[in-house]
Amino acid sequence: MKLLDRWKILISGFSLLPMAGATLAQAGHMPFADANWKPADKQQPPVFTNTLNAPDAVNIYAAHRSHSSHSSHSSHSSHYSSSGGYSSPRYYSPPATTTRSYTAPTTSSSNSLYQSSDTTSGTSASTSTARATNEQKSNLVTRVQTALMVRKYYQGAVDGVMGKATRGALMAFQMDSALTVNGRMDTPTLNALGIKIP
Amino acid sequence: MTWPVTLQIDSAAYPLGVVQRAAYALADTVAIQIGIEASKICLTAFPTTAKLALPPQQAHSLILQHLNDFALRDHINHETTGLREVLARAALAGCGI
Amino acid sequence: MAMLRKDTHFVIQHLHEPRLLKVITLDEFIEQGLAVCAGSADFSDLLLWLPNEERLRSPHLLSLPVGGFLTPKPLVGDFESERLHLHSPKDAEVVQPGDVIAITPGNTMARVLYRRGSDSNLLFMTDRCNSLCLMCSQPPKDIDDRWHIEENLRLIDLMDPIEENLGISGGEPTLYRDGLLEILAKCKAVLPRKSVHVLSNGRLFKDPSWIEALAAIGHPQLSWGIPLYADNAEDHDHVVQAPGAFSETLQGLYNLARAKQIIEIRVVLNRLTTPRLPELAHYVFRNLPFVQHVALMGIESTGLARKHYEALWIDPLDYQESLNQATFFLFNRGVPVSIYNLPLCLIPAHLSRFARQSISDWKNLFIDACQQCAAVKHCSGFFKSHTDRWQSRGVQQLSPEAFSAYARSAQ
Amino acid sequence: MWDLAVTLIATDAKHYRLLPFRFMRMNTGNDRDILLTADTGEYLHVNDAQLQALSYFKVEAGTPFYKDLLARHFIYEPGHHDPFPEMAAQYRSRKDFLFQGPALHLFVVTLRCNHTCQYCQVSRAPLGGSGHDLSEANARAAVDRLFESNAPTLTVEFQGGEPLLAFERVRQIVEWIVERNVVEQRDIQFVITTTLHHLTEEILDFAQQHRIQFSTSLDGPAPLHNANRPTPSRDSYERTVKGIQWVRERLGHEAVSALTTLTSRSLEQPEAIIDEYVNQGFSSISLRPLSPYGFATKSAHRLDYPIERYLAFYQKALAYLLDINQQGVYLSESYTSLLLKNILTPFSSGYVDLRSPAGAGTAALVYNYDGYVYPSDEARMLLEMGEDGLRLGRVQQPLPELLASPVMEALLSSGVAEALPGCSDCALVPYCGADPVEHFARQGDPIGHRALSSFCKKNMGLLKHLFGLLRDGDDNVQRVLLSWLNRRAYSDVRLPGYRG
Repeated sequence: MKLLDRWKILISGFSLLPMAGATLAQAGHMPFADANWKPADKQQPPVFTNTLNAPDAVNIYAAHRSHSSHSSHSSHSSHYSSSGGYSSPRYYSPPATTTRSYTAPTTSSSNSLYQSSDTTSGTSASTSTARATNEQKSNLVTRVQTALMVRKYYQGAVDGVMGKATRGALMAFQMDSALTVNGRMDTPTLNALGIKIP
Repeated sequence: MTWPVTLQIDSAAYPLGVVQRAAYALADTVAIQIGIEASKICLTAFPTTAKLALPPQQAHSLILQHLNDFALRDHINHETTGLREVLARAALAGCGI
Repeated sequence: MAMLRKDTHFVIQHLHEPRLLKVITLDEFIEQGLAVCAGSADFSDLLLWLPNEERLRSPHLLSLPVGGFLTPKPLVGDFESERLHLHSPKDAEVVQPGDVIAITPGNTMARVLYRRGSDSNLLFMTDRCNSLCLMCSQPPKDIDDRWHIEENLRLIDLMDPIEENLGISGGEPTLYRDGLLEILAKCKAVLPRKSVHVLSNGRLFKDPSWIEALAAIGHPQLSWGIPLYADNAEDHDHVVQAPGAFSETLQGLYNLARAKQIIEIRVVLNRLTTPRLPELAHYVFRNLPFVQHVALMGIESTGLARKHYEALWIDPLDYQESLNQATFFLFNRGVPVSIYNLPLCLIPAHLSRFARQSISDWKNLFIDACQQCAAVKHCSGFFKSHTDRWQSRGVQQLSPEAFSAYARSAQ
Repeated sequence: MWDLAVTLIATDAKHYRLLPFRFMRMNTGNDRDILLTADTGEYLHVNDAQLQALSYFKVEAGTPFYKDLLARHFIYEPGHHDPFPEMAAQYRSRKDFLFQGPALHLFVVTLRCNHTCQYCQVSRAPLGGSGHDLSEANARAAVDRLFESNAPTLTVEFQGGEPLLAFERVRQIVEWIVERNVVEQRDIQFVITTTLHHLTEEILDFAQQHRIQFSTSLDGPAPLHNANRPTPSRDSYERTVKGIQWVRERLGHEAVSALTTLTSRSLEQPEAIIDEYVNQGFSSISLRPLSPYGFATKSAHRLDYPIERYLAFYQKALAYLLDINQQGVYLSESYTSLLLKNILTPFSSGYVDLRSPAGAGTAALVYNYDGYVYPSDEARMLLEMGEDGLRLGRVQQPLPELLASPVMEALLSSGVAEALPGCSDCALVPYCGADPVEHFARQGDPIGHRALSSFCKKNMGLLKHLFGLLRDGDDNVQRVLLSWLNRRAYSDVRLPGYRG
């Protein structure tokens, strides 16, 4: 806007009276090192927000005619909340301090150290749902087998396969636990075994 | 020393702009008439109605102090020429209604 | 609170490669399975916590398809398996269920990388640094240790998903820019309930491309701890032993502000930084009022600090006044401020409300003088590296009366 | 004439450069009598020798003074740290009000009033008077202008006359704005400036519904108030106080605030006025000198007073306020709080009368009952004095057209303090503002002469006094001033901390 350009010039030391304009007269003689300093794109100077306008601070000028900064009207609602016209100080729970915790292993190589199902969370989504569900099922069977083993219903291999032995152990457990005996990993049975499913 | 208080100063040490500003700043105390002759500037100061009781001696040192202060401001402005403008430009970058 | 080391020796059998393992009890295994890990993992990432008696009761458990077994005590009876097995820890307290440990072949040391329930857990990024602070607690090494990045990415997967504070530190973490950004993104995705606090000297943020990178990640609970040691370049650059560091850090702080990041200014209190501490507080308020927290921190007498004892040591009693001036200057202007690492007996009562129990549990120490002190439960205590040489003449036990004065003024 | 008997090392080459700053002699007798200030708002107290050394590059590097100068951006070292980004951020933050359009919109809904105040700043019409109300059509147009401003937070203030005498129009305007705001989504605060004499349950219900704030006038204890504000029934004070209590019962304690008008009479009783505000449970008081507008100047011979008298009054009043605040009463003087914010923080107070460029038109717009738009309340009061030179145009004209009017041009070209003669050299200009309307009113010229400017004398007097208190006042005085700055209880400001 035209006016603003005007201001920028006026604010920066020009004067309406020639006698105050002396600074300009010498502009030519003193080319200044930083004279062409200006912020790069998208690097405009940050504008500070008032640390004293914390939400809990009451703007006691709110109702005075042309009294208050409208940028300081940060929280109108708070005009009504407080009674004293002033607020209690802000307290802050600081982040936990941290410092280095251990010495690096003596054998340090820059190549891959640990193999893992996947190293970034992003790629896990790419595993086909079919495989995922099979994996989940087998994992669940493994936990069931383990639970049955701890309870002495199952002595076989913990292999994640729902075989005869596992199903038999499962039915035995269901019977003793007065559950529907179906040899399936239904919710009542899993609950009875202390197995949580997401 | 009696009214009017007069000072003769070297326009090299006190450029006209400096003298004018000093006169402006003192306007509520003394009315200063500025005369220019060659390299000299001659100041003739009369007390304002409000300050008739002001001793000329005090007026003299007051004027001298203001002359020196404005000479110093002139020096500072000279040393910082253009910086205010640069600063305002940078600070107000992208501001518009 | 007793100091608990972060590593101990085990008898380790059948370890063929470096491993990161999540320690898990049998009950947890049954109840939650892989859900104990925040990210993606499989059974081979688990180290089953298997006390002797449980193993002896059901030997078949050794057929569980987990990564290995941990016997928390000296081994009783025989262990019939070729599977990975840790037993007979030197210190049985160090490794507990829920923890994540790192072990490497040919090394009996097990390092705890994640400790369940601790707020001092840390992702260590690198030993490298572009500064050489006079009081550096762990002198940088000029080595390529990018392997930390991958270790940390794995570690994130194996952590508990529960709400905790997590630190990221070094060295200078921003030196591995892409690795750090990847880790921050993964923290947001996998550990959304953990707040993350990164320690950095902020110098590299002078590169504005960080603005978009950090804004893009948009981690809601990410904060940056940036040290500022003076209100002028000469003094700051001297403390960090790096010409130009002051300018770079300030540009960095402005870019972090542009990226709307949560910023904490950290000042280590020593002979060089305390004389102008009030002026520094003034500088921060006038030039950096967007910081959310200022931490004024007692010095940790380890690493390079010991080497520069003469240059750095000042008795906290001798900077109480500037600490006082700086703290209340900021507090009165709405800038949250805390005092770290200073025992209460070295802080006047009216400053005690700003003192925090800031020293990480694993290196927190209380000396003999503390044993009878009424304030010990509320005190920061000392670093484990504490020595008499670095001890203030003001260290004393507070009587219940004296401490109640602290408690009163803390309200 | 300079006392150079201090230790200065002579440096042949400049090891530092100057950044723009101004200086002023405070004449307080303190050894550090000279105040240095920069456009960023940073300041420093120095003595003659230090000023000389600074100006002529003789300050020794590494000394505390040198570091202070660096840290506060009075000097910098070429080739070392470049402080311009920080200075630009400070400067931008101080002037952040430039980044938005008018945020304060005053609706003069009527000129009718039941008072006959001698100093009244606007002419008034008798209660039954017709043709002195804002027409529905003009009110609608004004609402359009309001939303043409890009300001995210807007304050809508209803003025008079006595606006409650035209409450139906007020209701209409509020409802239109609320309706429009469903789409506009601005943060809007409504304020009614009123004597509270004509309050009704119906009005209070409406105010509650729209969280309307009330701003009333309380000049002091009953005798003073009633003398200043005559009504036929001579009970202005009683009715206003009753109104205050009523508003608080219905809308909460903070829903009403009060302003004082200081007549020549008032200047003799600062304590009585302040005590009245304490008794009424206010948390802030505003001690404004009489403005040179409306009838005020016509009856000047009786009511007006030289600004020096006001300054003496202010210092008495402030001393008393500082005293009672230390005894646990929270009562701040609002203009002082604004000046403190300008001095002690890098943030802009945004206060319309302390802006440069001036706030008239850029910060505030007045929609007068007669359908004309003015850049400020004062400007329209000049109209009532028979000065119609300051109107921007008719309310039906779009906002850009109004802001482009010749009047705005004139106001703005004379509304940049940093560029005004006298101000351009004044060390207090970063904390002050430009008020071309006032100068136009007092001196018939929007620039005016500082030596004759009561606006200048007032702000200089107050600022100098505050700078003095901030440097030399004892800790408890600091604590009170800080409690006004951060709006906390005195007891929550336990120690003042570094004075800066």
